[in-house]
Amino acid sequence: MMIKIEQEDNSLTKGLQQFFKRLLESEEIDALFLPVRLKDSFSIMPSLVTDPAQIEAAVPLSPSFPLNSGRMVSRLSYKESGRKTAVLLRPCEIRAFIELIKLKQGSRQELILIGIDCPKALSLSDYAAYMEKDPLDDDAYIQKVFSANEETLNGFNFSSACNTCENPFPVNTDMNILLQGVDFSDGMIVESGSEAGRNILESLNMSEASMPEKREEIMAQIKEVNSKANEAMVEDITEKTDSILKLNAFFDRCINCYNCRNMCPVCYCKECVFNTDVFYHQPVQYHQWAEKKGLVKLPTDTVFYHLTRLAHISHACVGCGQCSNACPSDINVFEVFKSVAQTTQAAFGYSPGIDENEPPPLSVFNEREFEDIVGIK
Amino acid sequence: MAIGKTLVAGAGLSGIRSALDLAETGYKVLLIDQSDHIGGLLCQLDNQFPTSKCGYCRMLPMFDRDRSSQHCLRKGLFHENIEILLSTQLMSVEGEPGDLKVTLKQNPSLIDPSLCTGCGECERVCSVFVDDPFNEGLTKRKAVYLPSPQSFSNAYTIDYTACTRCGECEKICPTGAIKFIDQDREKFKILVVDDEKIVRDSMKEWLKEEGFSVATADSGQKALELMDDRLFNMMLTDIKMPGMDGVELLAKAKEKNEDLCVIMMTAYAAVDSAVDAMKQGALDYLTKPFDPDVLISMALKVYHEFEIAEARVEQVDALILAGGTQFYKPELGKNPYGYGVLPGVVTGMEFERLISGTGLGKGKLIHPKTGKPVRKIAWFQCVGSRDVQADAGFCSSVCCMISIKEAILAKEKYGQDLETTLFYMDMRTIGKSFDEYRLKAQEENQVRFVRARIHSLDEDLKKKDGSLLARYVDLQGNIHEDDFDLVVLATGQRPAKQMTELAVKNDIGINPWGFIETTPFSIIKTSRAGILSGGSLSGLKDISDSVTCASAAALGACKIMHEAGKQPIDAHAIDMDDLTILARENPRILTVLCSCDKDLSQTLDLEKLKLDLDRIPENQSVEIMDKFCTDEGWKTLADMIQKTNPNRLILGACLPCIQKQRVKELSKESGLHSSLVETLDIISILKQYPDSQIPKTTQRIERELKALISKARFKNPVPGERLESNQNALVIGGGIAGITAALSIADCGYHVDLVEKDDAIGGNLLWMDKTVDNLDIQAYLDEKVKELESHNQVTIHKKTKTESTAQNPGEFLTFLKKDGEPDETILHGVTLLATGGSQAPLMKDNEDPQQKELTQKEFEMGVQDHKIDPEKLETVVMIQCSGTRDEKRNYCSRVCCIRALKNALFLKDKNSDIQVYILYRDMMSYGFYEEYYTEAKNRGVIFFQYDSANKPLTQIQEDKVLVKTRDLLLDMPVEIEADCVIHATGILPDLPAELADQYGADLDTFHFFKEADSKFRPVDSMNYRVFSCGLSLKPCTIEEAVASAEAAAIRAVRILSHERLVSGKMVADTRTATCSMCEMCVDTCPYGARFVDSLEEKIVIDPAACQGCGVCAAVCPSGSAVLEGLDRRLMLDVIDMALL
Amino acid sequence: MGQANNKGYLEQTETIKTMIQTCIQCGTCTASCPNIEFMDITPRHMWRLLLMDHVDALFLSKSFIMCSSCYYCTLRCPRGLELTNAMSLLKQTASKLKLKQFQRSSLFYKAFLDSVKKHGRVKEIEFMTHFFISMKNPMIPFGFAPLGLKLMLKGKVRPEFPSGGSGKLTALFKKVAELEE
Amino acid sequence: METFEPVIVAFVCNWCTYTAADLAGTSRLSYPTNIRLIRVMCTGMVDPQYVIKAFLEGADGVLISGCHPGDCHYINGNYKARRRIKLLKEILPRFGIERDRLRLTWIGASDGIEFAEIMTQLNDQIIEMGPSQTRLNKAI
Repeated sequence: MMIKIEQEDNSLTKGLQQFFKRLLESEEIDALFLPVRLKDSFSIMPSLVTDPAQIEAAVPLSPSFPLNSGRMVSRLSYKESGRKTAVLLRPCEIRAFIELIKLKQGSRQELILIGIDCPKALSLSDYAAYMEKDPLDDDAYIQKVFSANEETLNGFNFSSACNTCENPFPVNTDMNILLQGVDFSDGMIVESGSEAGRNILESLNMSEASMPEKREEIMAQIKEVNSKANEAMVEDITEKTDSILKLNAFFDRCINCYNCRNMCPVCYCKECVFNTDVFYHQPVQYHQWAEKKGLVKLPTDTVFYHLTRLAHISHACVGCGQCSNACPSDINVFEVFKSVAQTTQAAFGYSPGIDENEPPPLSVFNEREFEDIVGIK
Repeated sequence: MAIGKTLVAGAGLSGIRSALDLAETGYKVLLIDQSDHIGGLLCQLDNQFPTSKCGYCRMLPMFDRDRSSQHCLRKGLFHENIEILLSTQLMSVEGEPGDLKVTLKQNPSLIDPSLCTGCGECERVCSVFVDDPFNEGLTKRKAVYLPSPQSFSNAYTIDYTACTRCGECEKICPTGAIKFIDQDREKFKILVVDDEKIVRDSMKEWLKEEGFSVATADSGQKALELMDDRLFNMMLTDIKMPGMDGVELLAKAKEKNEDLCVIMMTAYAAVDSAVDAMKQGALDYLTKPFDPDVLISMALKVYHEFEIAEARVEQVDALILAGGTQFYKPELGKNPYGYGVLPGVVTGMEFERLISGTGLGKGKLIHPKTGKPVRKIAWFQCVGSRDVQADAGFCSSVCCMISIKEAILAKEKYGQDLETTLFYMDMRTIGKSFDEYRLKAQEENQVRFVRARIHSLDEDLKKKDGSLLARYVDLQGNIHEDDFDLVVLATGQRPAKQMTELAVKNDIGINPWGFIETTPFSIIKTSRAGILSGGSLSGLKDISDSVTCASAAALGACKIMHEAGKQPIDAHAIDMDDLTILARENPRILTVLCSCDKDLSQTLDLEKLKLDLDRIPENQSVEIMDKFCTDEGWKTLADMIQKTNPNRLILGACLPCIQKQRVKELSKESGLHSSLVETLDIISILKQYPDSQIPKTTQRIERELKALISKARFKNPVPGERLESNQNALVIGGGIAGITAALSIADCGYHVDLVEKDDAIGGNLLWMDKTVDNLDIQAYLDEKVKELESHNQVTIHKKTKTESTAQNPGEFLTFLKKDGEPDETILHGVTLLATGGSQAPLMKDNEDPQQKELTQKEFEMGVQDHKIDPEKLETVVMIQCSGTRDEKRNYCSRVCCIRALKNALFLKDKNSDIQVYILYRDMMSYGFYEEYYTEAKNRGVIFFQYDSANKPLTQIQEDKVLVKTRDLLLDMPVEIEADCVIHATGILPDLPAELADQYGADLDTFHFFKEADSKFRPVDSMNYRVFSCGLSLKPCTIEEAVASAEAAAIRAVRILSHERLVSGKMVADTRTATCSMCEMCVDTCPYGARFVDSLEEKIVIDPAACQGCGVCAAVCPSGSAVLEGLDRRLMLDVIDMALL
Repeated sequence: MGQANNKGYLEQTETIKTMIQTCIQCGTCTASCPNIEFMDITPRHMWRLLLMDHVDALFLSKSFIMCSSCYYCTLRCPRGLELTNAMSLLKQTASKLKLKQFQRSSLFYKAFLDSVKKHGRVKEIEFMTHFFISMKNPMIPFGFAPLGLKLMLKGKVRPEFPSGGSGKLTALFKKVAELEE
Repeated sequence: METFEPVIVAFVCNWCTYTAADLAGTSRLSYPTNIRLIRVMCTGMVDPQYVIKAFLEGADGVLISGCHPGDCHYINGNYKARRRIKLLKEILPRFGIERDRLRLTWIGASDGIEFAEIMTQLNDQIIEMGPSQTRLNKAI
């Protein structure tokens, strides 16, 4: 079913706030998880809200993407809390969360997943600069991103992850807020995606809406544009890293801070193996390496770390770009990952974050598969 | 308390299985084999049904793995509780169960295995070639040889019958391992009896040349006179002599000297009488005229086996005979297929050795004579089976499946365009997955199945390329002549000669064919108490049945030992304290290299080696020593260890010095635990490099040693985890399998809860009257039930169901729901699923108010209740495979054909005028049941074969049933008006999926219990504490159900006998602090060894279930799942070292 | 099963049936038979007919007449059945029952044996003459004429007049006849 | 010029391929000495990290060899290994480590001859391909 969210005081943001407030006030929902502008700050952070009054600070759509909230939702749901929570997530956050469900790091049991057409994002550093320079108000941002489909924001480029994203639309949710192809003068549309979502929308008693005609077409356009951008990006990054020596150069600033993996939503390990005693080498070990090669760069195990991480989770990469965001040395980790992820996902016919029942490729096998890779011919 | 000990005679598949089951339980085993290697036939078979590969190693112990070998069984076997004696024969048995005196004879080895480094110099210089029996004579070997290509010990053996004692090998052996025993052959006195002087004289000359004392006699009378004078060791006598003939002489001579070895000599035409003589105690025979070499080798064999061989008398509690089977030799019969005459005719075993990687073709399929590639192969079934002209009124049970396997294998290995044809009479696919396998062969691999018996085989004279022409007739009566490059004869079983002889001498019953005979309802008990038969000795069995039978025999032995008051060993009473302290110490590694009597500095830069290794902080020192193998060297080493006090040792030496037993000895003397010793076969490595390459060689040795130092550094000295293990059993199901399993476990001294859902114990046996061999089933059941009810170790829960189960490592907790009694919760360590099965219901298309169409069970019960009077019946039709062996239930139920034969014979007994017709697809009268098929035919039962596409139809008429089928041979429709039709509907298992799932067991496609390995672990589930037997496992006869129950029982007892189970040192663990609980490790573990402890929120491990494969560690990205003993740190370090 | 027309064969063939009762229809006998191409039904087919009591059909066929007693089938039969003996018993039965379709071969055998009985060997011309006479069909000799001439030209047979013969084998034949009684 | 002698690391399973390697040894079959065998319990325990590590430390080729499908002592470890090798064969070529430098084979316990043949062929192939770039690598 589809319902309409009217503008409130000529504001889309307020209209959305009103919708979320109704949702929170309904008996179905105990708490809401969505981006909220923190007091006296321009920081917009995902927050768990139980007081309907606090909804006024919610900013459901903004260029701020400080972290992939899929990871946070897993913290909220990996065990039972006895409360029903509605969570608003970007498409890549949903995908990340679905991947985490497969890894038993979260559960949909007590959640209502609300998806939203992706409002794109700036990188962390760009967002800070943009807020200081000349921020648009929240409504103007929405108009700019969705009506005009602008590719820049006051001189700031949207992040590479967003520009090359081939799936900026939510799937497998309980309900979705539709924005692309929607005539905002008529409000916005919420579409139910599951039985539970439908029941909630029905209980809200709001006026029904129908699917905007141009939506499909616009979605296809966006996908095409992004897909082209992606191809170009992959070609470029492949050229930059197509040998081990180039890869070394690419990662030579890596300081083993592991921020990329800390911010990666699908790197679900409590502690990375590279942080364990396995890599706490004996002093003599460094000497042995140096003696073998004549020189050894420290910290060691940097390229090793990135290649391992590719082997561990490239198949699950949802393309959110938070790894690049997190890098203090400004290494474009994301692009390397995305370019590899594409190949590994295709190799196993795997689509991360779409269906929680699709098992991760390395957790299963088929007796008759990949027979061509066996043997030395 | 005395520790129980069993002798297992025969170290093939079943012998090994019996031995391992007993050893795991904690009993001592003496495992002997007359051949020079263990593993039996299976060592020669690289590929087994159904994977076309091998799973032999899956028989190895699953817990306390470090006490036994953990490598391919082809390399040999080692277990702390098993003493293995090769080239050893069991001569006699005396005494009672629990106190048997066995006499063994072991052939002396001319090569000391503790000195042989396997360098092969002896083989190089040996100039004698003989047929290699390991390759079925397809290849040649020297008189000094490696017993099996893969044996771990790698020690050479001398074939004393072929050896000419030229002494070259003794001279060249670098370690002095070869010593020809000073043989005083003159003391060996031979008497030659023949009426022809020339024969006497030439034989005397030949034998004297070999150094024996020889006397001659020209008649039996003379011979006996000579025997009064002196004691002879051996007599060679002609059979046909004037006056007293050889057979009479044999009898009289044996009266005088029981131990005299007699060889008969006879003309070719009189072989029969020679064979008769052997039945009367002759050892062997020679056919005249014979080659002096044949005579000499036979004399030498006797000399070695009876004179030089050392007799050894052992006291054991029980004896398991596991001598296996022998195969029919086509060349000794009428040989219509020209085996040995025509090129390209081989036996099944030869085919296996032809294509083996270690066989003639070295993995390629070539013609054994011409060496050309082979494109067309035929398999002929029933060669020496089901053939009274070959003295075989029996079926050999397994050849059909072996041939299908070989055909599939040939296709898979050598290309699908290879043409394979299988000629057969009845395709006896008598196992639960066999029909599917046949279908796979037919459809997927395009193996051609032709129902025809080949009359004869000739060379194709038109083609003249050595191809063979086979002539046969098809069902329509058309004659065909097909040509083949290779013909494989599926040769049938024959009793193992030596075992039959042993049986005859020791009052162990044999059947008319010479196979060991077992007692009613048992396939393991021989006629002599305390002596059990395992495996194929009592009739050829496939791997699965052999293993089951061998386990059952082990159970029999276990019961005997328990009843005799003998104990298993508690091996786990190790003092852990010292080791725990050791674990906290920093590694101090001592590296010792043995120069093996060579100057190592000629091949290695020892200075550099020492210098480099000394730079590794943990490595204390590198020492070079000479000859560990000598007492002196050994002592020096022990002293050095005492002095330097290392807590890890690296030993580089030749193979015999680094063998596990040797290391164990060293550890005993030096106090350094054997698991802390790493070994390297440096001599083999050095051999790979020319002397000139000192830097390269040094680098290699250095690399290998560094990798070992890494390993040693990370070694945890504390032995495997110990798991408290519950010692009670739960048996679910009170049919004959459940009853037997419960009694068997209870008889071994462990408590059993038996749960039965009905209020009567007995299951299917309750409705059965007699077996096909006329045994009284009710009497048997009564006896068993009485035994069960009065057993103080058994608690019977009738009208009870198991409702829910929780499994913790080491223990199950099962909630019993009782009808009419308070519910109960029981704790148990093992679970046996013996829920049985039932006859499938009859799918009736017709209205049948008078019950004219019956199932076999309905018919038998009708007779018992006097509702059916055989005397009033005129015509009875039996329809086999009714609703089974088709798309829905494509498996053979194994028992229905035999049951039909039984019923047919019963009807004929009661009413000789009755007409009985049996409509069948393949008559599954396997093994010795074939006799009942013949008997039924003799009694006038008429058999119609039908194919699955044209099933018989029935139509109810007034008081008759009209059965319509087709006579395939006459190619005409047949209508039979029957008074009653008996359908063989087959067996349905009765094992609910929920129940199996509750205990972590799986079901197969047909809802039978799924074995962990259908061949090598035939009663186990993947959950190592859960077993199944009887009909829930697979369709089976009563004695087969009993055997599977006994097998399941010993598998359970081997766990129950331990208060604590010890894991291997290589065992999985979890680093809980870093674990994210994604449960990938839980899902990936093939053994279900990982559990989620939801209370503590962590992953726990059943260390006994874990087999140390490390797959869990590889799926865990954070490294929280670890394989102790081969963990990530060690592996990365080893890789580093490998790439230095 | 309906055995409407057994024409009294059943009794005769019961013994032969018991001889082949354990036949498993493997077809070895058929594949081994050197005369198979002259047979209208295969030996295996014959045994099956016998086993099924289709004796009438069995005697409609002349396959067993074609048996040349080479004993191949007997040698190879996995059931050890005395098939060659069964074949000759069938021949004898056919002859005893004086079945029309076997008249010719019965008379042929009789003429053959009469000749042997008389001379201790076969005197071809006399034997064939007796055979032709006994067949009471003047057309039959013409069928054999080409073969006869060929043999005569090659000197394989000599024209001869019937003679008394030595009769040395008469006693032997008598004894056999007694035994067969 | 000195001929190129590649460094090849072979992870072999304890049950099948290691037995075959042993057999090749006792049968005195010759195969290149520069192949460094590392015995693992099962190919299923070969972590992708081990392969990456070997390449980064300068291996010119890496071989993983275990039991034939259906033959695994641990039931299905080899199938799991095959997926992992598939994964690595997708990742490593992207960074210039050619696909064929990483090999997976099944060598059964009695295939001593096959073992020697495969080792020889593999060695020849790697010689053909030339040294891996990772030899020049100073970082890990």
